[in-house]
Amino acid sequence: MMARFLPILAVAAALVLPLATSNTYFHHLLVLWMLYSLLALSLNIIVGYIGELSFGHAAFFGIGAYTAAILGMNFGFPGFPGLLMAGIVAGAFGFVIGYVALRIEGPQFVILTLGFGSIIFTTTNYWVDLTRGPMGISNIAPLGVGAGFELSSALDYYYLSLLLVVAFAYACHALMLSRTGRAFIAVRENAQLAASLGVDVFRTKLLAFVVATAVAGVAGAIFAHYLTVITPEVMSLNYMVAILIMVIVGGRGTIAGPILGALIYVGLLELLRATGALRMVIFAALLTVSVIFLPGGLVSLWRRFADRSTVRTARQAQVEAGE
Amino acid sequence: MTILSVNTLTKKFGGLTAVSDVDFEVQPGEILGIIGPNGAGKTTLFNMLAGSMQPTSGTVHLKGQNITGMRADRIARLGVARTFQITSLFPALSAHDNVRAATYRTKKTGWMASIFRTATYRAEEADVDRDAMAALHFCDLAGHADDNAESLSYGDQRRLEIAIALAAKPALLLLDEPAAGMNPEEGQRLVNMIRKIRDNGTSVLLVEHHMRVVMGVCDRVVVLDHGEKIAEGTPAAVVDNPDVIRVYLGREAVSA
Amino acid sequence: MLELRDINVSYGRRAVIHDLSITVPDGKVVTLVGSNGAGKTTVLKTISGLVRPTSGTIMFDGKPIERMEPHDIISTGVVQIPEGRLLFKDMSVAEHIELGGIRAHSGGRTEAERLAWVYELFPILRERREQKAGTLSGGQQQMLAIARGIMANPRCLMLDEPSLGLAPIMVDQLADAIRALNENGITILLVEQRVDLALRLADRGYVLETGRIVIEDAADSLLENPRVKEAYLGA
Amino acid sequence: MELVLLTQQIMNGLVNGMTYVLIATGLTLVFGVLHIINFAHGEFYMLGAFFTFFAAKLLGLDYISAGIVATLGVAVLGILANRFFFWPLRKEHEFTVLLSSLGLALLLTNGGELIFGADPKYVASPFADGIVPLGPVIVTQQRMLIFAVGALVLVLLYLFIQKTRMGKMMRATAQNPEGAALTGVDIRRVYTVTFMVACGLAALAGALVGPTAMIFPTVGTWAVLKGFIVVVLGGLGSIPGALIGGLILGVVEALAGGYISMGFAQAIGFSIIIVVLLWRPNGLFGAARRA
Amino acid sequence: QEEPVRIAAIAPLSGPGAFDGQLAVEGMEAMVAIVNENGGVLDGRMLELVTYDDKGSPEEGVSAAKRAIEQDDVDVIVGGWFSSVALTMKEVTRDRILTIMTTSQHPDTTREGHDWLFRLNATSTMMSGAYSQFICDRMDLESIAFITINDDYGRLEVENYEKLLSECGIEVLGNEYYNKDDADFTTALTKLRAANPDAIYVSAINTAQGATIYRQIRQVGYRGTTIASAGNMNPKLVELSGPALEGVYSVSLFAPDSQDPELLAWVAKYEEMFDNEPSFIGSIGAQSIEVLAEAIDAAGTVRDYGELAETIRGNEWDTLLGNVTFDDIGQAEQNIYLIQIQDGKIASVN
Ligand SMILES: Nc1ncnc2c1ncn2[C@@H]1O[C@H](COP(=O)(O)OP(=O)(O)OP(=O)(O)O)[C@@H](O)[C@H]1O
Ligand SMILES: Nc1ncnc2c1ncn2[C@@H]1O[C@H](COP(=O)(O)OP(=O)(O)OP(=O)(O)O)[C@@H](O)[C@H]1O
Ligand SMILES: [Mg+2]
Ligand SMILES: [Mg+2]
Repeated sequence: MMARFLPILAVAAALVLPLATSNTYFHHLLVLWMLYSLLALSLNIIVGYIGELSFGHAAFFGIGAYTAAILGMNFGFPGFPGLLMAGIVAGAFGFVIGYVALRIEGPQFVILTLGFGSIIFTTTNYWVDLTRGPMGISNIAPLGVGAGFELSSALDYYYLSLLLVVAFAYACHALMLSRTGRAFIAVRENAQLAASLGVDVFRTKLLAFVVATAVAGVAGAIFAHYLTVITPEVMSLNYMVAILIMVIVGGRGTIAGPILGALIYVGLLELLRATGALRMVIFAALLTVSVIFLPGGLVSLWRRFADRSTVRTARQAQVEAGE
Repeated sequence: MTILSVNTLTKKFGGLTAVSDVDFEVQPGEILGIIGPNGAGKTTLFNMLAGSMQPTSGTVHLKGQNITGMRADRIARLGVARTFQITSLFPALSAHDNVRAATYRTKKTGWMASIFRTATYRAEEADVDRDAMAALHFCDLAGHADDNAESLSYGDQRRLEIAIALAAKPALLLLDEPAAGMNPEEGQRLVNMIRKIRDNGTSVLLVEHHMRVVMGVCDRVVVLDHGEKIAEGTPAAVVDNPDVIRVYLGREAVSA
Repeated sequence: MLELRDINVSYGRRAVIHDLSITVPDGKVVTLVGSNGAGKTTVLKTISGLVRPTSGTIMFDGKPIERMEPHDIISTGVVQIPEGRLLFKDMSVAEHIELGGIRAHSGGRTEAERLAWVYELFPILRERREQKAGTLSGGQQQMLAIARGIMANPRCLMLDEPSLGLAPIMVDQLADAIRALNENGITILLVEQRVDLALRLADRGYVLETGRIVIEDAADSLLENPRVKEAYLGA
Repeated sequence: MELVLLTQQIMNGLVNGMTYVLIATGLTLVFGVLHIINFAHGEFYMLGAFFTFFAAKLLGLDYISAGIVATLGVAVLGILANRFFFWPLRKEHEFTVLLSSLGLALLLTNGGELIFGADPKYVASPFADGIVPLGPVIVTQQRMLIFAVGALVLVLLYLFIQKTRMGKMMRATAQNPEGAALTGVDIRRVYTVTFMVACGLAALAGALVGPTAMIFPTVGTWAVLKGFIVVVLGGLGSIPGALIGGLILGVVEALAGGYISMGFAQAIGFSIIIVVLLWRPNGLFGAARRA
Repeated sequence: QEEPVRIAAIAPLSGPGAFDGQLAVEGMEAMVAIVNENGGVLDGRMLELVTYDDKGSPEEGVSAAKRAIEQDDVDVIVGGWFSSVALTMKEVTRDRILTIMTTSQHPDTTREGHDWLFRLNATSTMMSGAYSQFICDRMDLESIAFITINDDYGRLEVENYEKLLSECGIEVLGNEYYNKDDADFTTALTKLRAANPDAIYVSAINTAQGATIYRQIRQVGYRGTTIASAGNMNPKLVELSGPALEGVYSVSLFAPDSQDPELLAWVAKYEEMFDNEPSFIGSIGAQSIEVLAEAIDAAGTVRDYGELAETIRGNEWDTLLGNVTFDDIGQAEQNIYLIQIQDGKIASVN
């Protein structure tokens, strides 16, 4: 029962949360949280649902960001259609890369996606005419439609990204209760058996990959408009690792997990600023401790508690599977 | 019309010919047994029929359509379901979810419909749940519906595999040693189950070493040895065949 | 002598074996009968140390073994041939047989004798020495699993459904092999779904239902026991 | 002249390739044997280099003894790392283990920064600047040393895994831990030995490669990436694969750097992987993945 | 006790730029200590340095600057080690807070004219003017080749020097770019050596990469002249590079053998507080604090950024590196010294 109202409560809380303070830095952190949530949820489709570990996801975030920035700067492309284009371009890259990489699985897939990510990173660094190279693109216009309406404050971006997170989270939830979602899980759990039941394993994976990369692209586009700068750094190894941390520490294969993971990532690093030089050491220590003691991610804490009080329905088990 | 027709099917692994020029047919509503000593090529044959292995030569036709060398998922969508000799399940999912996944082939609605919770979607999901529960009941697993597949005992896992194959509502069912891990009493129940499956219109191809099951349920039996078909006929005729006794049955021919 | 006293086992919060006591006297064949999910495999895994009992003791040769690690238990001569074979897919037949001997306890047959005996029992294994286990047929894999167990020079051999996947003619040979092992002084604890066969091989039998021993008797009496007949022999 | 340059670049590629091979051997061991993608491997490489530096500086050892001390020291750390980061997770999903190794990598990098200082250091080796002329082509003594030790280590490791009982126990554990336990393999010891050897190898690589460049706490990231490319290129767990993969990568990078641009060398390394994997999904020498 | 004046120092404190960021912050800390010992600013307000790690990443730099302004409400910002970080950070600080960029050399950092933005380091264009003059006049070269970091800074360097050096008749025989995470340069250097230039110009900001390149230049058998890029010489680099750097020239704002009393005081303080040797990076960090402290006193305000900026622009500042003035767009004009490595020490050359 509780579990049904929880998402609604969470959304309500997210709506009023920024009103608690007028501290714009807090709002900035909230925006990062939401954008990373969107990004982590998208990666979760690959990592959590079809069960392949894609290392290069940051590249698609970057592709989306650069698409929006370049369209806006060079072609005067308006903001919101630009978001759509960012999704399409990132998804198209996802299609091509997925088409090649998804024929391979396991550790090789991990390295392959890392490789594609690195190639895109290097290309962005060197294709100076298009991307301005390592110094990136700055002065990106804020999101808007003409002069009439423009997202100007962090709050605006927060609500926009919150809207997208909620919509996408719901879509993921619905997905997992659908035939397509069952095919995803079947592929993750046992591809050979899935094929023997009529699931086209490759197409299923490709579908997941394209959706995930397209959404990452949209997240990247908003990120670019919001920060007004974008550099190849967002595609670097640091970001690749960061997204994985969010998904796995939060709880892969769940919906709350990646959102929680993004919160931990943004929030913990912020809280640890006070520790100065120890910051990253403590962060890494907490990270490993959490992985060792909560291998199923932070959401498994909730499940431990919930398991005692409720009987898990088969349906829940499916959504949560992968712990 | 013939459900399955296999012509001069051959599979070689390097120098080893695992299946050699095998021919046979399966008629609608028929239960065909395939027996033969260990390593005779039965599983290899199954793998070729189901598309998980490419034949070296020969053809396979399903309801008149050539499916030789087709991918496993496409063959499955044409109505072939199988179980695996080495248990193959979705280990981390509940028994119920294992079976629900098997309804993939017969359902249509996509992700979009689930987002908008259309009426078709809801109706279909109800079907999925019902079909899945029915398959579990059929295989005596209703009590384990919420248990993870990997936590089931070996025998229960074997039955879950059958439930999965059943939930796919196949026209042709390939069972690879379904009675392995069952005692004679349980084997008897399996015989009844397979009969019921056939009565619902499914043709069955059965690989099995439990002769009681083979004798109890098969209409016809094909015997393989070293990849070659050495006998074919009614169960009664086959168990009296001296070659079959020599290479396969041994003393048990008498005790069975 | 292998003796289990008041053993309880759970998986997580789920108790599957309750106050179970079994005795396997030296040189005898004892069988454990029960339907799917009764807990037979769990009992064997508990003896080999893969699963820890929540309470109770397991004595072998008068020494408690229930807290020992699996590889140390094997060194005492208690060896399990697992259900589902658990082979090393990419390793050759010969390597399996070699690995089987790594914890062989001393005494009895020498390694070379055991090797010769194994190849005599299952000639196909000698033929396929260099083949990878993963590409063997189901029945060949079962033979390899048994061979690997024998190489450990067991004093007490536990077989979990050894006939699984074997052709009838091989089942006969297996029965002969089990008898031969027993005649060589190896104590046997047999779990077998072919209950008729198991009871014909065994001296004593235990019937296990949902984790509890419900009947214990001489094997030939069990064969005639109406309850056993109805529930397990399908007659 | 052109030919000399080409030969020199190929030579550069081969010696660099052997560097990669050295880094990759330990990775392929853990990766192939225990199916663990150990992202912290590069950090053990880093520790190997730093331990060599400090053993020389604080204990006053010469380069070779310092390298040996570092190798042994890091091997012991490998045992500890296994005890706390990998052994407890042996039954968990591979992604969880991967993240644990990423966490360990972060911990070691940042901990290293804190303890060793952020300033770059130089592992002094008497062979670093000495040049060996091979006809018109030149190589430093240090790189010759890397080549020789690399080749030796490979042969020894190959023999260890294929021929020794421990090696076979490792492979058995990789393929079926429960089956291995029932065969009498002490799984825990297998884990311990695997990590000990792998981390020792990483440290050895650090001690040898250290003097060819500066060392700093983040140097492991570079190492682990190169290592992974090599491991996947050659085939998981395959020692000959690591050799061929490493040399190919080295030579291709050198040629790409020499004839296109050094900036693209890394991207070209990854491109080779993509091409090779599409042609052979399990790498040049890889066996099929466990089912 | 009055509220301290809080200065945000934003620099890479972890990751590949960590060492250089550390040097900069240490230089600032030493100067803060000196100012505070002399009674602080504005009649008794102490200076307080609040450090932020930008990890060398522009995106992190933005977050750090936002935090400094919006959360921690600092009074001024100093920092900006990597040009790319500086370039993005200035979008956040624009018209919100007074910022003094220290080391970033890219001209664009100040080009767009933010009223409250200053930059101390000479732009690479300014440096290259002075340096190429010297190279042309005194080094007697006929040809040269470059090895350059692939970023905006490196690209600009190549552009400048190719033009300036060709103008005085030195032939440019090649240029090789490398990435900021590369650790081996032998292939690129082999290629340059094969072109057989009289000199190789090394453009490297990162100390570790610089030292590796200098050593490897010799290891590939190149025996010609090495030229170190402007503004990147520091004692650590000299120590790490060993004999490979002996006799090599560079230019710097920091003359290590200067007898300026302020410099001596700072060097003494630095050596007392930290283990590293005083360096150019440290000294320019210190200079940013010094200019700020003096300007705050002169303007009589911290928070009136318009006033403070006017004061900085309108005066000449006597600092540890000599006299400094700022032009309309906030770019500092100060002495550039020619230096050379002699006997393992950085020495100035006349
Ligand atoms: N991938 C493979 N590579 C090489 N040989 C193989 C491969 N797969 C099967 N074989 C061999 O082919 C023969 C037939 O194997 P198959 O599994 O079809 O036998 P089976 O009739 O199913 O036997 P069982 O009753 O024991 O299951 C065996 O000798 C087996 O070793
Ligand atoms: N890993 C596990 N986690 C949770 N429950 C388990 C696990 N393994 C077995 N069980 C449960 O323990 C009970 C006993 O299982 P066990 O495998 O011992 O049965 P068995 O008698 O060997 O059956 P079978 O004849 O089918 O092999 C079953 O109810 C099973 O579902
Ligand atoms: Mg078979
Ligand atoms: Mg069992």
